[in-house]
Amino acid sequence: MNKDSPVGLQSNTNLLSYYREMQRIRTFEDRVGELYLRGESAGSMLHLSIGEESAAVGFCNAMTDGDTFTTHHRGHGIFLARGADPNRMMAEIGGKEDGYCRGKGGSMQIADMGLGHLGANAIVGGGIPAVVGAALVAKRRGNGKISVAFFGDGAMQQGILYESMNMAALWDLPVVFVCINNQWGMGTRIDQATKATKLHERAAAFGLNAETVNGLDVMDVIAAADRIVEGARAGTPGFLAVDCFRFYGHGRKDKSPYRTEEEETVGRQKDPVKFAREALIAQGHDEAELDALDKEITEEMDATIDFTIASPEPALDTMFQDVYAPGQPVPEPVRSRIERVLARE
Amino acid sequence: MNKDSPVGLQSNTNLLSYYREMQRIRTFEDRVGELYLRGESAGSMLHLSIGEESAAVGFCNAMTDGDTFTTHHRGHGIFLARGADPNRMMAEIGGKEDGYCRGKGGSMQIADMGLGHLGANAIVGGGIPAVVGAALVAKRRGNGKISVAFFGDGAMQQGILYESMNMAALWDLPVVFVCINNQWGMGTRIDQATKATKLHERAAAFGLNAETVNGLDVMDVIAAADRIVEGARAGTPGFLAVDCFRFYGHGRKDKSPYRTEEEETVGRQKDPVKFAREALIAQGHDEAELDALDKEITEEMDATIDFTIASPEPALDTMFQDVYAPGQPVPEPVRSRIERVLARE
Amino acid sequence: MKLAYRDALRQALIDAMREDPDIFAIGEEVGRYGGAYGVTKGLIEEFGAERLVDTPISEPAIVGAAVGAAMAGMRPVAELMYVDFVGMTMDQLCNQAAKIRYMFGGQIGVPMVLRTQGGIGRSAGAQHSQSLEAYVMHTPGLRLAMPGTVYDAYHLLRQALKQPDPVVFIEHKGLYAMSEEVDLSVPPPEWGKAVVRREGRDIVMVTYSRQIHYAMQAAEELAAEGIEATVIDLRTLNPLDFDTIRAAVEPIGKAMVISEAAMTAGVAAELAARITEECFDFLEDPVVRVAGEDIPISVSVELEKGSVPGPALVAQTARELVA
Amino acid sequence: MKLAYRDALRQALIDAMREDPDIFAIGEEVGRYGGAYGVTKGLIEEFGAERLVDTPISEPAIVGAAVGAAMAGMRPVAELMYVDFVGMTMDQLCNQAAKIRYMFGGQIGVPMVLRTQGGIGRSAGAQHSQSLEAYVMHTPGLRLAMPGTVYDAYHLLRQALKQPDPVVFIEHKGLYAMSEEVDLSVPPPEWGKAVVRREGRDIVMVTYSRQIHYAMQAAEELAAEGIEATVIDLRTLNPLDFDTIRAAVEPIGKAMVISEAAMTAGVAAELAARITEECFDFLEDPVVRVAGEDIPISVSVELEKGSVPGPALVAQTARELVA
Ligand SMILES: Cc1ncc(C[n+]2csc(CCOP(=O)(O)OP(=O)(O)O)c2C)c(N)n1
Ligand SMILES: Cc1ncc(C[n+]2csc(CCOP(=O)(O)OP(=O)(O)O)c2C)c(N)n1
Ligand SMILES: [Mg+2]
Ligand SMILES: [Mg+2]
Repeated sequence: MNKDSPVGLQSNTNLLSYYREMQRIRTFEDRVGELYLRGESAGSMLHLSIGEESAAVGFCNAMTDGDTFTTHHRGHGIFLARGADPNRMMAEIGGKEDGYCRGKGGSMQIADMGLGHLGANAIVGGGIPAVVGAALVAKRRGNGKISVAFFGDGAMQQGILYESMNMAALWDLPVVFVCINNQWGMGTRIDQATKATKLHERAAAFGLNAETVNGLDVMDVIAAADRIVEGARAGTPGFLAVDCFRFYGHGRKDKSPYRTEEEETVGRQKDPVKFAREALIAQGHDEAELDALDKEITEEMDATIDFTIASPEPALDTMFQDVYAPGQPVPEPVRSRIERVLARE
Repeated sequence: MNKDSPVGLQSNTNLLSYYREMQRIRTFEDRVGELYLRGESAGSMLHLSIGEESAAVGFCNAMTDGDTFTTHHRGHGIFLARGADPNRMMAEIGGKEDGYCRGKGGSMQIADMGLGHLGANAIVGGGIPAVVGAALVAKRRGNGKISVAFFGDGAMQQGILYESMNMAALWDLPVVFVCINNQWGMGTRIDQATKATKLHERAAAFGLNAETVNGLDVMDVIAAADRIVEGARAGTPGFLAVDCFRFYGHGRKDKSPYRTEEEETVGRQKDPVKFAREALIAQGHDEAELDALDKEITEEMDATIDFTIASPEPALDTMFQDVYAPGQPVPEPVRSRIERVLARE
Repeated sequence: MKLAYRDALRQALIDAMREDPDIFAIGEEVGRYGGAYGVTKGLIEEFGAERLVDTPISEPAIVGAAVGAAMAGMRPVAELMYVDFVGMTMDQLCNQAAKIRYMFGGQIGVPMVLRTQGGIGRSAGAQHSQSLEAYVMHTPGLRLAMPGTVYDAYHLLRQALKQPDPVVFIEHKGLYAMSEEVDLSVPPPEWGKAVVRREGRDIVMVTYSRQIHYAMQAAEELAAEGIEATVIDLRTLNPLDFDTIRAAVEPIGKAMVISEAAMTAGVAAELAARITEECFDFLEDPVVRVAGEDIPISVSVELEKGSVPGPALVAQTARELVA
Repeated sequence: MKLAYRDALRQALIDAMREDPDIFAIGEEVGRYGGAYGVTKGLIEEFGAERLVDTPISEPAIVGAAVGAAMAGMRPVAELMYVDFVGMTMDQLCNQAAKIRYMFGGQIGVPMVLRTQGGIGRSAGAQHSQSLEAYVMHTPGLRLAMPGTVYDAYHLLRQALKQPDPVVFIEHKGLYAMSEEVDLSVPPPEWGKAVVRREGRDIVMVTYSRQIHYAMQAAEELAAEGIEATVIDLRTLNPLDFDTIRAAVEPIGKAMVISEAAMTAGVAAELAARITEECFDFLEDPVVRVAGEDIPISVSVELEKGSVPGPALVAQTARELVA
């Protein structure tokens, strides 16, 4: 497994590398929040995945080159864990020309075909059925690849998930549905959204190989992901719920007035980054070594802000590009239409 | 229970009355099929509920005045079991003025507010969420009423069912979801539509009180319905799958070439009407008595055809009625618009 | 009184809910959270969770449940957080809510309001910035209100909550924070009537929702140049008050329609076609459509802004049309 | 060769699937059953269940799975049994399929075809008889083809299956059984081009899909009275071949557009607005819209027929317009 992945951590399957990846995610999120508060980010909505790092790193560890995936509105961590270039990510979130999508998509609609990222989605549940189609293709081609849908606990209440799981089971598809259960969907706690809080039971009822794992220890997520992915590659679709906690607000500016401080304090104890760091210390790594690593990461992520700010705005006429494939008939810009009409040409 | 129902069978809870109701449904379906083949029915689609009589009669037995319900494209039997006037039903299916919906709805969009029938639906799954809303209202008013969605096994694969069940559970609503599992959805057998053929398990995973019952013996359905409805009236939503068999084609003209004769022969052994008749004989009723009852039913249902044929076509200008409430602004008919435009008035 | 659009909507809900115990709101985050844009903030304290029903993220069932509740005799105000999510609810909205009265031969109506919001202005990207009113306007059986002013935010919502038929009520996300001096006690125009916001002799601008403000801004600019525009705020697109349009267009003979929605097969097309049909002999020039580009909306702030008409394009078009 | 519309579609699928192993059909009853209207009958025998993927009744996921398969490099032909079911799939169709190329900065397209059918003619009621092409035409990023002839049924589908972008392909349920004499070996017009079906000096009729036949029928009737109509079959509504319309309308100055869809904010509105904008100085009369009533469709045969234009209304309108 993972032998051919471009993701650094994959070639070095030990806790230090997982820690490093998780810390990179957390630091990236921290920086992108800063970009946003400075007003340099495009997009009025910015959803940080702090607290969910083990889900991203732990699950992506089981993925390899050629696997495809879709994510949701809180997908930065997953994309980084699959090997994204933080500069191009940050630039995309900034709505800049050097971004993955040339500034059109932003945080919630980022994608990279090179890494098999079929797209984040601003529609809760919107990216889920695509993995069924991608897995149909993988199965048809017999290439051993899987397709993975990542989404939040809120999407457990979207009907399209059940349609998709049913199809995946019916057709024995190499698919995994990964629910990052951070306990909240905006201001709604999971038990305010459903009575059925044992999320994996719903997937099991559709015939999937389904588990829930505690996201505190990334090694647990890795082990669960390995089991589920192994099944999926063999044609039994899987479902994995990773229990974690949304450390901060729904969006960067949301102060979560709907939950108590105590709830937040307790919730943040489920900190996979801190947990991994403590485990590393316990294993004999020293603070200085980890501080050095953190510093390196901070520098890497600091640079993404500079990169983003330096990146040009997309030229205005790129607006008319990519509605359809190059060379295809395109709609006439409104301004030119009006001028033509009024000139009676 | 059932004390205040307008449905004849309710006041006489014995097998003979259930037999009578089931036979009425079967005979109605037979006659409406005839109307259709004679070309007197509006609607190119006509779906008969033959084989499903015990689901309709058995479940509706637990319903009372003021309970509401929605049905699907194969809902004649349910409506009859809730007390529909077969003449007005037949006329509606014929697209006639005397029909329940004045000829606008037809077989698949029939409704009667008086009997709490919130509507059949030509959209598979389309009528399901309405019962959540109706039950919210019932709960708010504390009137002890339930709302019931009837649908086929095909609708088990529509996402909106899961959204609806989740809401019903979350809000402790007096709702029941009744899946009439006739094993087929058009040319697709249930095991070709899902791996998860134990349908009630899915509902259970959402926190509903869920059962599957064999529809052969209407008394079993009655017992299961009583259990489930009792729970629903107390605020635990329920799900009941009634196993039966679609005796004939999907539509009246469909010869079901996609299933074997053997399959049909075996399937039709699950005949709730025949089963009830044999049970009645075993109980000491004699053939002549039952024949007389059947004859009476035949006459009742024969008359619906005459009623329908005698009923006038709706007047053409009724087309423009009921798009909006009476007295509200209405769209101008196209023909008059055109004339006005061309007259340059 | 100076009031924000958001607060006018909120007040309308409060007043309506006080008056009619059958009205309740149902949607994501309408209760405890107070609405994604704050419209229902604090309402749960007065009316309780029974009347501000927080839902799971299940748009199709939210709309479907509202249909059922309306049929059962209450008056739900279902909320879609963004009109962009209407896609997954179009069956419940267009095949059920819109058609139930008709299909069932007039037995019953579906007196629900679907509150939602659309438009650009928050760099919210392709799936959170659309103007999808044409889908609604094209669907027989649905009423459609799109308030552009604070006064209308209040009164149109009050009126919508008295309609016997389903009303889709589309707010504009770029207007929530807008404050205007209003006297809500002035009785509103009849439901379905347009309002002439400004009268001028040279050209008629027909518009609605946020574009009202761009039209007014352009009109002020044009006035300084000696061009006087009539600006019509349609307020509701169904019913459509064509009489007001006709009365304005016939004497002037020059009209433009302004809409943020994508131009092709959009609301602007309907308005232009209708004006042309009805006022043909009075028109000196074709009715010009100033509308959104036929492209998705980018998250990039500049591209986003470029995708829909602004006051400059409105003014420039009027200038050329009058010239 | 005499061929039915249904069989031309079937042949197009067969020929395309033989040529391109990445094409597969996915939808309800497309395989074993052979399609609700028989278009895919027998295909499973040649191509197997892997390429005729029978699905559960899960329209949103059918369209969503097609999007994913297209992104992963194949070319799905998703089927919606009735265009009326598009309501529940509009998110996947309009927020996903239509916008993916754009949102992702041109990285990838979604070369899928969504085959479906619409229109009246089978007394199928309000939820199975609609003409919903305006929803599609209004959504940037979606192509839209609506064949009205047997030849086009074949060639437009072949061409749709070569497009780099999502194509919604709407057949007409009233045409499946229609047979025409065709020579499929005649090379088709370029994708996106309209065809002039008949040339006349007095009036231009612009239409598509089944209404082509009503227009032609009306034109024949009018010809007997000395009125000669040009009839344009648009074939695709996106791309829209305006050049052909302009070339016909300018010399004649009288035009009508004919569409089965509800009139308000429908395709006819777009066409009328566009013709007026572009050909204003050539028009002697307003472009008249002959379109569906703004009402749901009844199951009653008479009411159903009355809800959409027929040849008599087309002819009568033309007569009055020419008079
Ligand atoms: C279809 C849809 N409905 C609602 C929203 C608004 N919304 C965005 S994120 C969100 C909460 C999602 O919760 P969850 O799935 O748990 O993801 P999380 O934010 O916790 O990562 C909501 C309601 C949306 N974007 N799309
Ligand atoms: C949304 C939707 N999809 C597809 C159809 C076409 N269709 C009508 S009935 C049917 C099969 C339904 O099967 P099931 O739910 O088991 O009901 P049954 O016909 O067996 O009573 C299908 C696919 C439809 N009417 N609505
Ligand atoms: Mg969450
Ligand atoms: Mg069935």
